[in-house]
Amino acid sequence: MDFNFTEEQDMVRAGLSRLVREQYDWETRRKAIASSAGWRPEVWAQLAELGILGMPFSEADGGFGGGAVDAMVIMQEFGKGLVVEPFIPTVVCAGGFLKHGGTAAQKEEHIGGIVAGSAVFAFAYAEPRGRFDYADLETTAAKDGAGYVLNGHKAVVIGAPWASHLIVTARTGGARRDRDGVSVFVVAKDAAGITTRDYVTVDGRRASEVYFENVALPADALIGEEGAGLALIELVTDEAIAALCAEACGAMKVAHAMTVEYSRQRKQFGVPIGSFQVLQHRMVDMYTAYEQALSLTYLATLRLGSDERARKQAVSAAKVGVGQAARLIGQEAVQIHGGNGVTDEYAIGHFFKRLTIFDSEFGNVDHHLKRHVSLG
Amino acid sequence: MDFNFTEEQDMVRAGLSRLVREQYDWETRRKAIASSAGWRPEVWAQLAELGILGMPFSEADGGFGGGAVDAMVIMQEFGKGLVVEPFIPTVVCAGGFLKHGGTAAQKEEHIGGIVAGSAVFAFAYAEPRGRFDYADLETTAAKDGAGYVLNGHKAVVIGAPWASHLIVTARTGGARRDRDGVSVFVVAKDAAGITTRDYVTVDGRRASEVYFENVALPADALIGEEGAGLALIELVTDEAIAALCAEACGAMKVAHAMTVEYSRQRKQFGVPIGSFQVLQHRMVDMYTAYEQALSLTYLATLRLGSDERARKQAVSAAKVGVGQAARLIGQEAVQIHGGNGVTDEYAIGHFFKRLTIFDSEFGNVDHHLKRHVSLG
Amino acid sequence: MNLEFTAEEQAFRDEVRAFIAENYPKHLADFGMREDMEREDFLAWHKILGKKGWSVPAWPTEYGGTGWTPTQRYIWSEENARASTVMPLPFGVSMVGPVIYTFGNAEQKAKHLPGIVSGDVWWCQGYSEPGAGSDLASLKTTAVRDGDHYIINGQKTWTTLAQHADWGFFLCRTDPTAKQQEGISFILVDMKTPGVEVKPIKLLDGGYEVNETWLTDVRVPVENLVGQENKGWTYAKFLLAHERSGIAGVARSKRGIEKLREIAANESLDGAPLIKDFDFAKKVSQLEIDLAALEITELRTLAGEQAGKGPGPESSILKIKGTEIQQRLTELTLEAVGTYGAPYMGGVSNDNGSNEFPVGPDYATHAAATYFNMRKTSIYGGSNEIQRNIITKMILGL
Amino acid sequence: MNLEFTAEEQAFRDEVRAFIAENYPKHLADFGMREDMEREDFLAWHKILGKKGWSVPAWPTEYGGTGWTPTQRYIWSEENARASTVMPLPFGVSMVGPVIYTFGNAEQKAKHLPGIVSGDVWWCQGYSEPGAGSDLASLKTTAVRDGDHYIINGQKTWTTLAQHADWGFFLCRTDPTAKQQEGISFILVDMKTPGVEVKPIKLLDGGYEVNETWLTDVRVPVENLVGQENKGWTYAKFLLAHERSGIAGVARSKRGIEKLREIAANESLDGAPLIKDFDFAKKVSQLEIDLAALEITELRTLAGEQAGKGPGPESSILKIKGTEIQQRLTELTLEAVGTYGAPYMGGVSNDNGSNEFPVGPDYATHAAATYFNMRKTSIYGGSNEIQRNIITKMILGL
Repeated sequence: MDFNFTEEQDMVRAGLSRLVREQYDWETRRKAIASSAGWRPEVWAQLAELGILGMPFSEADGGFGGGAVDAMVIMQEFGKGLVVEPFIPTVVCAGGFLKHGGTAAQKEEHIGGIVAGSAVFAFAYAEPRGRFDYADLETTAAKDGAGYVLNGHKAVVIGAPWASHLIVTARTGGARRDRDGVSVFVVAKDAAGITTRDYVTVDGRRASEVYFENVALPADALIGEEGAGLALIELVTDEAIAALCAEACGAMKVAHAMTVEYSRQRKQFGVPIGSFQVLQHRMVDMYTAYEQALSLTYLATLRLGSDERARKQAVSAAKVGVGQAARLIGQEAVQIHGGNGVTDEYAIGHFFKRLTIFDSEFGNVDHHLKRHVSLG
Repeated sequence: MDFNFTEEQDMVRAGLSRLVREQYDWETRRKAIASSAGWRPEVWAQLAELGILGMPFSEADGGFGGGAVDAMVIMQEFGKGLVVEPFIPTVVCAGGFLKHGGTAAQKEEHIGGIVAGSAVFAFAYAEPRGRFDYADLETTAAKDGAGYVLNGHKAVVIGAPWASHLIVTARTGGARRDRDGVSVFVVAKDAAGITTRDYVTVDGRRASEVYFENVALPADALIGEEGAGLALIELVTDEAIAALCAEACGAMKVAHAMTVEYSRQRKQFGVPIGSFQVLQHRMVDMYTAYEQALSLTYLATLRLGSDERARKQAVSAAKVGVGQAARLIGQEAVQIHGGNGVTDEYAIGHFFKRLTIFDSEFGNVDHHLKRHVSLG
Repeated sequence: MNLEFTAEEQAFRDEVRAFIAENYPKHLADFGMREDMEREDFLAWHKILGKKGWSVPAWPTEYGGTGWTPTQRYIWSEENARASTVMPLPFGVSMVGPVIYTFGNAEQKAKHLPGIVSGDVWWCQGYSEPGAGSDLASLKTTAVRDGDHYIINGQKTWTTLAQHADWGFFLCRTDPTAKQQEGISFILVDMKTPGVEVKPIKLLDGGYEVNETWLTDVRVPVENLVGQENKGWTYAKFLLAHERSGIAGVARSKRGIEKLREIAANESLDGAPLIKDFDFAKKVSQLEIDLAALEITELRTLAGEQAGKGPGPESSILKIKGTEIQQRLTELTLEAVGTYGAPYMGGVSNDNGSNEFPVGPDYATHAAATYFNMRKTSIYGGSNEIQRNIITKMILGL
Repeated sequence: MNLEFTAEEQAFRDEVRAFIAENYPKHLADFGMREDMEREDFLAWHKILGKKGWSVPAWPTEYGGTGWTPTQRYIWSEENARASTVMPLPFGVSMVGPVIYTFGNAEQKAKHLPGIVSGDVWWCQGYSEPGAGSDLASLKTTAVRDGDHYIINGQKTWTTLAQHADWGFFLCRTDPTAKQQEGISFILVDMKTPGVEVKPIKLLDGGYEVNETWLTDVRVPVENLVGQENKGWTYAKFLLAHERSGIAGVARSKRGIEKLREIAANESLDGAPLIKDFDFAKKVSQLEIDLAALEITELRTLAGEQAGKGPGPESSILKIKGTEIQQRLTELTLEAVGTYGAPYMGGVSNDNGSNEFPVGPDYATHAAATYFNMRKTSIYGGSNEIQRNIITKMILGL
């Protein structure tokens, strides 16, 4: 057992920490998310330059040989600045599908673009009535000669407005909610028959409703085996959850620190509110929740390579524990900030909103507690 | 709508309050529960004399024409003193079965004894593997001529060591856990074939394991209709739950008051611990929980005569809310009492123990939350 | 003791229900968030009730109150919640009105009460100041006597819906040498007076329901002082206790739970309606149980008030539990809508597309914003921490 | 960063597991509550470990420590919990031992450490006093110098298992004029010295594991003073931090959850095993999740210690979360046993019958008593409120 980071990981953390501090300050972020683009492509290019986008790929695939721990380090730092750029959809999700399910040709075609920052992905899996079940699909990919024809509607596809490519899940067989018959495809977003409706999300990101109308997919758009995509989706989304938990940990750490600092500055009844024991103990409980959440994030990250049951248990444990901590810390941070906590002006409200939406991504607390029980 | 007590109810409360204060003080109670009898028959006789045991019976049945609200007032006062005498098994349960299901002859035979204090009842419904399901019965009453033969084992029958009579639930038909086929019987505890094993309970009461071996029951031992007893049991146990909630409210009120008083007296770091804001707010939360529990107890009590669904909803709501409050108040009271809270010497630990066992009587929080959902 | 309505009460309920059905403006039925509303939308029902004589039920009858029993007032709330009406705002009806009829002089009563009853005059509240929050007594806004006027200078914040207000009631320091809670006065200000400036504050849900209000050399006639100079703290506390007693919001939360059940019946989980999921249904049941408890607690408090006790520190319980329930309700509603909680429906424009019409089902549109918005309820009106301090002192006696 | 054991660590685990299997006393396997145990039962495994050289793993090797890595110590705890061994008591091993080898002189080390290592000497702790609780600094017991002796007078309470103790370590006030935390000394007392009197305290579970200890003119040689006179508070704090780091009890709670699962597999609900009830299973899962988090938190703390940081304020988290989990575990166990949680298995006799042999299943016997007993864990060792005060000050810097 070893809880140390490598020297390289420490360097990545320090570098990103500096980048977020110096180039992703609060006002800059505020302008970026209100701009028509809604993100900062120049930051994305810089991340490519720094090697961040290639970190978790093997050297053979054109990356830098990192792994899940590196993704964790990266996402923690992004979480601290509420960075909106789509590292998880592009590097963790699309990268994950390519790494675990892609053919040599698919890797060849896409990973280089991801590493270089030229290919940006979004992961279109959710559907209007599917909730958190990856197999509850109304989107279909019907066999058509060697290829497929894709039809359907994907909901709240995070980062899609910025994406050049989409990873899409669709049913190639079986009935709705069957484990079998789910397949995964990669498709250029400008393919004929794809339309999107873009919008802002409450936590300051961008997303789209994506509609597929008779989109022709070549045979090599299929990632992994036809109809056997669910296990692959579960693996990749578990990796995404671990990264997402790391992001939430970064956000919680800052939200807690901001709250403690606010309590030191803000006076009421002639003394700093941080001198009230009730608020002190609540900030201690926030701190404890953060530390426990961080531990579960480590556990999930380090178990991603374990056998399926151990991996799922650890990932669900993390999504539950981090989700509960995110709720506690977000709500308490706002409460302790008082009236200022519910304004748009103070940063804390934005951390609260991001930590709120976190719970609904890739399954909420209830969903993962159920999954944990089912593995018991 | 009316939230006032009648003058008579106020008098009953005042009288019992005095009785508990003057004759059921802590040292007297401690000796009584450690004695071989384990209760105070002389107090029981006094309750009969005061008319308390006859309060909820109609005048036609030899009682004083009171109802559920009267039982609530009585049990609140008993709860304040952790009175162990079996008012609920005798008056609420046995009394309830007789009132709602008894023939004129059965009422004639038994109610007089209850009112006079000469007949003491226990309610034998729980079984070793039945948990909170009144229909999950292994005890059987097989038809035998005009009567029945009773066989089985009833678990943790509260007050049985003191009882002259038992109300027993048994299966007269159907399969284990069927709603149909459950019947209710009244039987003298000294009937041939009944053996008991008596013991002390952790909350200072007495209970028995009761074994029935070919106990011959006459036809008129049956209360209500053969095989249709479950609805009657649900009605009577709902009445018992309302009374039990009232008892818990009495106990919580005292536990809270003791804790506030302790916090005023007890000094740490040179000041009363009641001056620490963290403890203040926790005592406020205890107070709030108590008030909410009391409201739910009112609601349950006042809904006992409503239609079945409204009655069950209100009773389950009360058992859930009072159970949660009992847990919070019991645990916090001990915690705020510190080391003294976990000693046998201080009264608070005994309130905590009673409030703990309360949850497991007639279905715990989970059980009643489920029932509430099922009525949704 | 009983929970049944008498025949008279049942008749009253039928009367109220019929009146609402016949008179409530159709275009405001089941209205969503307040920030979408125009000034006239807020006032429409109020004005109708004013004409009917039902706009200020809790007031003494001599000033326009209805003389209803607590049970009738309970029925009134229930029926309005049932119909999701836009009720009269509290600033006039529940706050300044009771202060004026209790502590004001005859002229003030004659001048100000009718406009509150009729709904013609919109009031706002100038209590909080930047940097003060729940610590009202530390306020810095000053009112200096200058002949038959006060000159008011200072800054107020969290002035709810002041953008629509005709009049405001302000706490001002009239004796700068007095200690904390002394030397404060309760003064009525015409919001059109020169020097009054209202600036909107954007909240984290994207809406603008509160403001900062600057007062710069605002000249106010001395007859706008309510009660005695330097005794404003007494009136302020009276008002806060009144404010709290309405804050439980039981009937509204009941209606909110109904809506939540409708949403959860539409959403699906594992191929079945979400409301059939035991886990989710249990949370709804728990909320209903806590709300049922609060309802009885409020009725007990009302019964106590009827028996001659004014709204006491018990109302702090109503504030704490009422707001906790409202917050859990909105949180659970956001949870129910699932993925479609994320799209933002505020006014931010986006070159690439939309936010112009709802994404996902209608009921999901405001779920996140409402949840975010309702975080305020445990902060305003004396934060829930302040309420616990009040109970500590007034009820526990510590 | 990784969670895998190296080949060496796996070999170590096998060695430990084999050693326990071969050497752990059979009659103490899966032992229930401590109060049933005799002195020799408490010490049996300790003595075996003492001979093996494994009784004080965390100590420096020169005094008998094993020099194990944190991972090895983790494996050691895991394996002992797996076998439900009766581990050496903390009073010597984790409390006074580290104080003596850190602050004691050569004679003290030579005299006292071997007895702790071997398990021959039983220590008890004299910190708390009646009316003081977690406020250790307010203590009143005095030690007055009289030639080459101290004369100790005072009363200690909560002296755990002092009924078996050979020696005790006591905090005494040696400078009555000094402020609160100054003027306190750390003194070792032979419990057989005249004037030492131990009286059992009955706890709410019916057991007797703590005592009141009276000290009346107890003459103790000055060489029993550890470190410097009046500097005892430093050693006391050092000891408390050490005590906390072991208090998480992760491995034991893991075993407890396994037992809970076994019980819930035996109990039934609606005709199926209780563990198949989603509601109940969810509570078990939540406990496992919180415990998994705590396990990693503890391992991170241990890794930090290895990297040169002593047990710091982070150990307060281990105390808080560890005891919360232990309490919830025992509460859930009581819930699992259902109706049979009520019978009392203590020694109260009853003319009519029993309490002589178990009522209901064996596993139900101690469920209530254990739950009641474990309420102490959030009170002792510095209450959880005190731990939060420590984190407030030391980590949040408030």
